[in-house]
Amino acid sequence: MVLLTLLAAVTIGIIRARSLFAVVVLIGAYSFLMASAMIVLDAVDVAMTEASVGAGISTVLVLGTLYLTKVHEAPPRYTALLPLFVAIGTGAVLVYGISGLPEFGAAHTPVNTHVGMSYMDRSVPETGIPNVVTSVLASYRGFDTLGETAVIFTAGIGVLMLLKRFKAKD
Amino acid sequence: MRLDVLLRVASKLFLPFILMFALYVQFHGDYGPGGGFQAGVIVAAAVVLYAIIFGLDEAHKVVPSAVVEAMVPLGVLIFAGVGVVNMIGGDNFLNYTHLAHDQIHGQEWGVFLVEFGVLVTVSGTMVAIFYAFAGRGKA
Amino acid sequence: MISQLPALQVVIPLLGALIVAILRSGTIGWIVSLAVSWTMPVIAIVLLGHVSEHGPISYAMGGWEPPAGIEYRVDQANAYLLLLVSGMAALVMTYAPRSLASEISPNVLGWYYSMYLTCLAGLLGIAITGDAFNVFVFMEVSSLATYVMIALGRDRRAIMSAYQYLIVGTIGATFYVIGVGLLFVMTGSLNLFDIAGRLGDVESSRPLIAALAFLTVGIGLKLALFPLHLWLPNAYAFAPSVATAFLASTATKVAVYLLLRILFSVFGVTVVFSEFNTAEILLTLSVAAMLIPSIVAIFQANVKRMLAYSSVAQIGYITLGIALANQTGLTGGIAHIFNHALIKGCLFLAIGCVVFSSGVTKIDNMAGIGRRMPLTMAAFVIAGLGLIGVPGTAGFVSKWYLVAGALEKDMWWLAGIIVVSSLLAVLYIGRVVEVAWFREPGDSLKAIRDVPPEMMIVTWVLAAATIWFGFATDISAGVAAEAAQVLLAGYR
Amino acid sequence: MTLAAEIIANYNYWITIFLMVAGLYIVVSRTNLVKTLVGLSLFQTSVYLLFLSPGKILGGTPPIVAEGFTVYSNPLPHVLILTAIVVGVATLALGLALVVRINETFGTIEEDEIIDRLERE
Repeated sequence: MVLLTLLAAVTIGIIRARSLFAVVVLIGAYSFLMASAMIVLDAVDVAMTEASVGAGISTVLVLGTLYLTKVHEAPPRYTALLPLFVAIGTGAVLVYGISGLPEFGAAHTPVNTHVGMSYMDRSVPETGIPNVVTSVLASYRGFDTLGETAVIFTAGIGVLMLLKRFKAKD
Repeated sequence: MRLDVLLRVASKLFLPFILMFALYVQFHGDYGPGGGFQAGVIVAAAVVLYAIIFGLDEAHKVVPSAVVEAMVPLGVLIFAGVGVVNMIGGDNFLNYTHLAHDQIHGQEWGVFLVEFGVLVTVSGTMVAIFYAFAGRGKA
Repeated sequence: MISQLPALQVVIPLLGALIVAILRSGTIGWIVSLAVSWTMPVIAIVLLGHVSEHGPISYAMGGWEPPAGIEYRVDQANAYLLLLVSGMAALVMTYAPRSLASEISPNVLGWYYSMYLTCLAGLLGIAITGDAFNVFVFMEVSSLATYVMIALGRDRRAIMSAYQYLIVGTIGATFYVIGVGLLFVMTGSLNLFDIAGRLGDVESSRPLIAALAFLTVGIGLKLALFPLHLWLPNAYAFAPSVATAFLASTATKVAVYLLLRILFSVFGVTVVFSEFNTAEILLTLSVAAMLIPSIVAIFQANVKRMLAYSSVAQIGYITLGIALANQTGLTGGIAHIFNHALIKGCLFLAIGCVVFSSGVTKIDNMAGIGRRMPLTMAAFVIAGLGLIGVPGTAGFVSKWYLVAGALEKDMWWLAGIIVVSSLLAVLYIGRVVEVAWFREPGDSLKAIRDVPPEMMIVTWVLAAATIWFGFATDISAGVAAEAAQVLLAGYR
Repeated sequence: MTLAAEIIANYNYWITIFLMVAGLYIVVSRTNLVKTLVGLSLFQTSVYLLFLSPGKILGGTPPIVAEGFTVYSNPLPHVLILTAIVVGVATLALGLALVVRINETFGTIEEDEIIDRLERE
């Protein structure tokens, strides 16, 4: 709970910070807090990825971009009501929807009684892999992972197409 | 850049361990947290560290950008290729059952190859993106 | 072999994209892409034939039976869409090489073909899959490829519109994921068919309503549902001609299909349209979409922007069919997906020819171009008539069904709005026709090149199809009716 | 249940909602292109909590089968979120590449200024 409160505090910091360097530092903090929260939620694989992606790759990328562009954010010229309206509207729908969700931590909910949990019993006899996250990732839902790899491929080629400098002779 | 001998020596010492850790994360993914993606990020981090300490040109000599750019599609190709091999065997796409003599070993081989594909694409892409961003600043 | 076709439909373009990305040559890239993109409609035709004879196909990815594994599920509705998307992709690819070579740097041309195939694989993947989360993954595959394709337009505003599209598209995708997440929490499943079956047992309806809202808004952003369309005109206006023609005739159509699938198959007609006022909201938005962007289109200076606004208006017709939610109306909506893809594809390709020959995109600079490029602009006129909905063209057929569907519900005023919107189309298409045919050519257009044969042939194939499907209604409208029937029946 | 108790029991969800709304607010209100992307990735990250929270079972352990444990948390959301994180960072990388190009083309990363510049032409 402390973690989550800190997360919220960091988010407010990100909204208010005008220096983009400060934002980068806060993103790193945010990611590590998020990763810690994920460990509490038993998602160790996800936490590891979030820490390396959020605090590692994202930070490097944003820093690289700032190096190539500039670091200060100009204040917005007008205080728009529309963004606030959009955000509050979305929040209202979320509150409405989420308030009907099953209680946190319960074991008898639909999520925890249907497909998800069936993997726990199936993984070792069917694939021989004790880390169920790996077996679901690479086998049961392997096609999603292929799609995910295709996304990385697309982003990689896309960045190259946009940023790679070609030699003049080409 | 002459003053940072300490950095150079230290990073040379560290690099093998970083790569070892990446391999551990890669192969131990069946039993503990980790897998191709995380390992790929660590490998890329090692290359990025090398490039930061020794300079971009030096890094290009060790890991040429042509290799990196080929790795980007190659990993996905390994992944999809495993699926296609299953199809030729008469199974559905990505059904690893008949990669080895029984189902468990088939699955283990399938997962191993697929994770390797992920490793190749992820590390290739991360380094390629880093090169692209870094190369942009020079001119 | 036939049992493997659903997977091949997506895997072949993906493999093609990878091979092209490794080889990186523009020429080889085009050859591979051409071979791949012509294989796709063949597979789609076989699938469609199989499905309409034997009923839905279910294909278990990795051999894991759903809902544990990811399922590919083909029925009339998405087989029809697969055929449309792959067919358009094949035609545009045939048209592409010289047009692309004139707009894209040779350094990245090979990669551009790779992105095209990746985008195609993503779109086909969305259309064919039966798994809610798999939809998201392939949505991102196609979207990222789309952003890249748009960003490489020659105009420097292209890159800005790609950025805006990236922001909006990602918000849309995230909304979609939130919706899927809520559904997942309440039903415990990600398989669309399974979710539909388990929705009845859900204890609290509030997360479901929120899920419906998030899914609709998320997909609405992707399909440029009025007033969520603001990204579309710039993106279409500044992308390379080939990308515009391809995206205009496929990307939004796949998003529409996804909305149909979620509303009808998963939630079911009764839930969506009797328990909530979805119909009223969708109807209002559709009517607004048919009128307001049409008026905006009339005042555009850039012809591609004008056609893009017209696309937003035409999407209004399709969502109108959804909102009517009866057999006739929905048939009209689905037939309009098909017809609009043909017509808009033809219009954008014709403009692509103009850009290729003269580099002109401003309507005022097109004076007299009809006399210099009579065949191209004749195709433009035919497709324009189709867009207006003149009897004897494909556009008439789908509008006819929509009017009939509206009358079935005693909404005679809707028929009036369809007519008014068509009259607005007369104005904006007429403006181009007037400038192109009835003004003296300026000096700059004196020495323009001819369009290569492959570009001309593809444009004319689509123009001919616009007329052909105006008469051969049993093909387009017939299959659309079957698809509408399948969708209205739902998964339950 | 009183409101306070309700909030404490489902604290995760409330924070999730707050993070989502905050992320979305940054995206739609800011005109600095980098800040917008940062907001976008916050928005995506908050969705992860929405998936992960319901999969947690109090007293459960991470979903790695081992002797001595019988209650595990749900593995499926973890897999989905792994995919989502990767998709998120891919989008971020592409978005930042676009920002770099925009800066080279227009000389600024403020959306207002770019629109001004385009209108002046």
